[in-house]
Amino acid sequence: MNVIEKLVGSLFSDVGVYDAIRVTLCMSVCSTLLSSAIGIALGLALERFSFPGKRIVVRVNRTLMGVPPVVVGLVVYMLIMRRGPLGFLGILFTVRGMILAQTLIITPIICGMTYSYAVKTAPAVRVFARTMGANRRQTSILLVREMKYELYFAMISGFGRSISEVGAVMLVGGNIKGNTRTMTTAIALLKSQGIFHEGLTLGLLLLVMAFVIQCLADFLRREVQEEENY
Amino acid sequence: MNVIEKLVGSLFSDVGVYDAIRVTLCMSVCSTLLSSAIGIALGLALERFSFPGKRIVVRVNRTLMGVPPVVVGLVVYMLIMRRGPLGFLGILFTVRGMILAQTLIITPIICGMTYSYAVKTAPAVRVFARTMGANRRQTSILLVREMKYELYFAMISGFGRSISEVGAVMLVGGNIKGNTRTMTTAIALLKSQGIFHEGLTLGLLLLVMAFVIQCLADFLRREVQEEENY
Amino acid sequence: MRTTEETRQSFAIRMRNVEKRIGEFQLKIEDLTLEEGRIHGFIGGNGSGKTTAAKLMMGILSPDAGTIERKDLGPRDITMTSQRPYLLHDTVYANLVYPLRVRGRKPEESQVRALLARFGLEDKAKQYARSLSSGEQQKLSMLRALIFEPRFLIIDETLSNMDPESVEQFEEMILDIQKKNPVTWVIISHRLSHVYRLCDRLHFFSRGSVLASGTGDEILFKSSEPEIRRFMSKEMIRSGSAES
Amino acid sequence: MRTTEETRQSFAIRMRNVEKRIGEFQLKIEDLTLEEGRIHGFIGGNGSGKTTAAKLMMGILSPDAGTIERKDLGPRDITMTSQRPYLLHDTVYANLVYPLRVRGRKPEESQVRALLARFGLEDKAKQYARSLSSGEQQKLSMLRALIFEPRFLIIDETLSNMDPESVEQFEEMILDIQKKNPVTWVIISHRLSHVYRLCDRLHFFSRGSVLASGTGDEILFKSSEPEIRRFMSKEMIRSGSAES
Amino acid sequence: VAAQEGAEEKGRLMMATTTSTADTGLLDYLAPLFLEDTGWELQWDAVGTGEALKMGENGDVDIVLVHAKASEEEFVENGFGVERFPVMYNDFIVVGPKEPIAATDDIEAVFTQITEDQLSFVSRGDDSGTDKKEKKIWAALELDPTSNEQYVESGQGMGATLTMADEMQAYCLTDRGTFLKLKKDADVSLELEIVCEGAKDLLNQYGVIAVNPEKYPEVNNEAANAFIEWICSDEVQELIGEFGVEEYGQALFTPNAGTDN
Ligand SMILES: Nc1ncnc2c1ncn2[C@@H]1O[C@H](COP(=O)(O)OP(=O)(O)OP(=O)(O)O)[C@@H](O)[C@H]1O
Ligand SMILES: Nc1ncnc2c1ncn2[C@@H]1O[C@H](COP(=O)(O)OP(=O)(O)OP(=O)(O)O)[C@@H](O)[C@H]1O
Ligand SMILES: [Mg+2]
Ligand SMILES: [Mg+2]
Repeated sequence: MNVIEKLVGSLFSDVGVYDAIRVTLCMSVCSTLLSSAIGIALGLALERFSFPGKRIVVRVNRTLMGVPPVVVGLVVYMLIMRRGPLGFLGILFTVRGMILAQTLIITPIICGMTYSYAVKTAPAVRVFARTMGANRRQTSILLVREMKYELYFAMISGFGRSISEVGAVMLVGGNIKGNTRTMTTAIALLKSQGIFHEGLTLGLLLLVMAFVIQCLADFLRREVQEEENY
Repeated sequence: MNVIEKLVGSLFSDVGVYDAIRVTLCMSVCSTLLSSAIGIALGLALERFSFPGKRIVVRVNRTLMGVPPVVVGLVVYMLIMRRGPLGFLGILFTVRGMILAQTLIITPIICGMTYSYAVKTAPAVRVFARTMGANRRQTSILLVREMKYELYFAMISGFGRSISEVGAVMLVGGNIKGNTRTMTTAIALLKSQGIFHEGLTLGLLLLVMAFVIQCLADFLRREVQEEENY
Repeated sequence: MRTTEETRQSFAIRMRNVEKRIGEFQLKIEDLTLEEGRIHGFIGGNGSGKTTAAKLMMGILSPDAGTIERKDLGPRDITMTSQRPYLLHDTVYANLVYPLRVRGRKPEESQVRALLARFGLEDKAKQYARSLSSGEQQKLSMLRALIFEPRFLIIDETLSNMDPESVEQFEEMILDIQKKNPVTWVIISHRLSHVYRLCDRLHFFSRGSVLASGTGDEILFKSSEPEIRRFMSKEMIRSGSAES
Repeated sequence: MRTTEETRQSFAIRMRNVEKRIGEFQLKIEDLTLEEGRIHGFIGGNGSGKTTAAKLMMGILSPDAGTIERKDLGPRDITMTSQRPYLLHDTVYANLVYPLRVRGRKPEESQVRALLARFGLEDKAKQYARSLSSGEQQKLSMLRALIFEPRFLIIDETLSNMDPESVEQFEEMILDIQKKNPVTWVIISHRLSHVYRLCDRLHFFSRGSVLASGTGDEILFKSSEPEIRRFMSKEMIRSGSAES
Repeated sequence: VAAQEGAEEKGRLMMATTTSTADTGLLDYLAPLFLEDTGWELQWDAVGTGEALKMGENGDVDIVLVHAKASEEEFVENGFGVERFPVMYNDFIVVGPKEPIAATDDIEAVFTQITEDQLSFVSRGDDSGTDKKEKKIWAALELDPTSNEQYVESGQGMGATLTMADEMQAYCLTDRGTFLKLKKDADVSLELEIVCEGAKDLLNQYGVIAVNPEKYPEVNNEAANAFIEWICSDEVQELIGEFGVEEYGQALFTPNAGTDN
């Protein structure tokens, strides 16, 4: 461990790269899983239930897919700062605070994508589930299974967003070296020091990591050959 | 015009809000349209053609969906700086440079979403198009038409990303007041000055704008009632 | 005010004054009673409302007005095969055992394989279900509905793309079930000869309502309704178990 | 080494030593010649390769080996209606005129409406196509194939969910076209009586190859193949234009 | 004469500068005057010191205004800049909670106490002018700040670092201008107080350098020279000295063109 740490660390200026990798992974995986759980549930629920103002909710959701991270960062900051309503949690400048902010950013994305897929898929699945005598829970599970390719893609998109995010994480995490510094905030720091090449190298490392994680995830998924007979 | 300018401007500290709104709109609409054109074409082509290493390309595409904006910012900066290979264009610290950076960020997103939709939709459409005697161009047009709901969603997602982006725009545009300052970079500036409430207000204004634009876009789309008979 | 008929034969599903509007189409069923343990045939022109009525019975659609009584039939006791079978994005086997899974029953591998073999699908257990040929898809859809022994089944044109041998096999299977442990069937089909052979009662749909109900002979041969007579004239029906 | 038959009657499509493997399934057609201006019927069990052969003819699939000759047939002259009709996410009208659009031809509104009216779809021009009933969807699919007057058509089980009246209407339409301006047809169907009545030649598929080709009588009544005889025994066929 | 020149607009002067000049509003205050006096429109990109110098090195800006004397001199030595002109200074102060450090002018005592008592301290850690100054003090005291577990590096600009220090109730080395500006304008009002000011050798000297036109012929050297001449002029120096007095009760910057720290 120590050897790798030294090796990776030595490639870069003193920004604490090794810790940044650890923090980045922890944060993006946690927030992706969290917001997948919430986003998929919300997306399916949004498709499932009709209520007045639903169209507005759908549009608000889509709008929130493009909420500027720095705005989310500000909101979370003001919630969890010492004098804020959630100040007692003491999660400002911690990875947990960063996960919270990221979850708020990514959840609308996963929710929106889930909804947009479900609108196409769910009616047929629901009719089928009814004919098979599935109860509500089983119907939801079935729907998720039938949309697994799409939901996986939504999760990958969320993960991409989470690993690349910098605005909210910088504000809420504080970019504290060895603690809440992520690869992206480290890149931003290198950039502000005018050390562009190292920033780029670190960016490349981030992309390679994201690629590898995705390959692993792809590997874990069982793929069925899906040629249809029209 | 002047009245609105004064009114909006007066709400905020001297960050040049009115110009920032103009720049934000121009930049995000242009880059969304550009990357939609490129991303959709690439996504469809990726689905259409088989070649060795295609799976890798698909994964690289997905990885690039999560490329950190600040990295793209660095790359574009190094391309278009005076000494860079594209320095002769003289688009550093201009809105055009920002559009270039944004297009690079958003295109993979739209391409990836298009591809993932096309994989599901295209085989059946292509078989159908063949039976109807459609040529290549007509088949592509048909495919786009059949995926219009999904592609619209991809464009909305791209727009969301483009309107909320800050890292690349800041670096390439330089956050020059009245010139290349966008709403997000203005928010970042206000944030760094500790003026959080104005940052939030401006963020809200941005979201409202995004919402309105989306409603307009929704309005322009003709929607058919799409209840199927299973 | 019960009639003798009703006392003798209890119903499985009864629709009373049911109305349902979908787009321009209006379904209006004053009284449609499906007796328990019988095979009912729904016939009638395209777009006459057969599938809509079936969906109402299944609870897939809910009526705008009227009542639908289901006697002793919970959601787990009824099933319907669709005119466009929905197959899971999975293997044939996974599709077939799905209703068992829903009921928490463990499929017996050997039994399932025997069932597949009986309909010529033995080599296809692991094939992606949606790559089956049209007739094979319908067979799978039928087997999936039959595997959990439901007490009320609606078969919505699910034999239409099967070859004559398979159709006969399924007909035998249906009659077999009726001999051993009668359940209630609704068979929607345009193949009048099959319907005539299989069904205890026929219900003729026309423009959103049930024009006539009765035995096969009553409807197909003795009806005085001009519409039914015209409908009938287009298809030859073999009565009894004649061989060609 | 031309036979008299071949000289007299030119072919529209000829498949020679065609092989195609899809998953476990192997299609192998030594010689399948479809004469021009004739109605050909493809019959055979489910999964015997009828649809696969049709897709090869259409160029939707390409063969692993062998040759498929299409005489004077460009991609705009041929069409196929699918066993699972693909309907555009659009109105009935838009679906119907799509092939005209493709050919840069302007649809004549009144003519299109007349066509719809002939098959009872007059009120449905503006309906979302995928909300049609199963038989209506097939009708739309048929009309869409016929509207641009193709010279080679494959009808893959597209009459299976239609009511007897509509089936007869389409049969009449087909025979009508053949009288006026003969084109080449392939009709894939499991309704042997219709196939027998319509087709000039039948091709019997079995396990991926063409077991026999010939006239209706040759195949259905005079064949000595045990498989064909068994197949036939399940369905009664009315020959000629008998009325019930 | 100046007013007449202002009638025609000549073009833009692109400046890379540190966040402090922008965040305090000094440039917003000067730019319109500069346009009026000379006809050049001043535009700036406020970034980290390193980034600002990098942009100068790449020839992407016409002029830099930063505060990191050693780096600036290196910049000129390497031929990227023409000449360094001192413009103004403000001073560094240590801010933090009133307890346990009592207000003093002895920076060495403050830093020693922070390390020995393991008090919270937020360092910028971004190699900026302020950061370099801080590192220099630790080095002079032969103290290892990282031995203090409460010592964190924020890797961000001065404004963000101050906000963090306030939130964490930590000590922080800052330039006076940014602190005053934040103390007054931030809507989460800073609780931090000045605990050390007036120590000698805590001056924060700003220098302005035109990017070398011999290296980059494309740069707007004419405007850059005009700016240097303008900002070093007595009138403008006076204006700088007045900036902020009304709002903050004291000047944010002390003009000192011609001299140096
Ligand atoms: N969403 C809808 N909007 C408008 N009309 C609809 C909709 N859904 C169904 N219909 C119409 O309702 C009518 C009845 O449909 P239904 O599926 O019940 O017919 P069917 O008797 O099953 O016909 P088929 O024998 O062709 O399957 C059809 O004419 C159909 O076009
Ligand atoms: N992608 C695939 N993978 C494996 N097997 C396949 C695939 N596609 C088709 N098959 C098999 O090929 C066989 C031939 O299919 P085809 O659709 O040609 O049959 P068909 O004669 O049209 O039958 P039907 O009358 O049921 O429509 C079927 O047994 C089918 O299961
Ligand atoms: Mg129906
Ligand atoms: Mg077939």
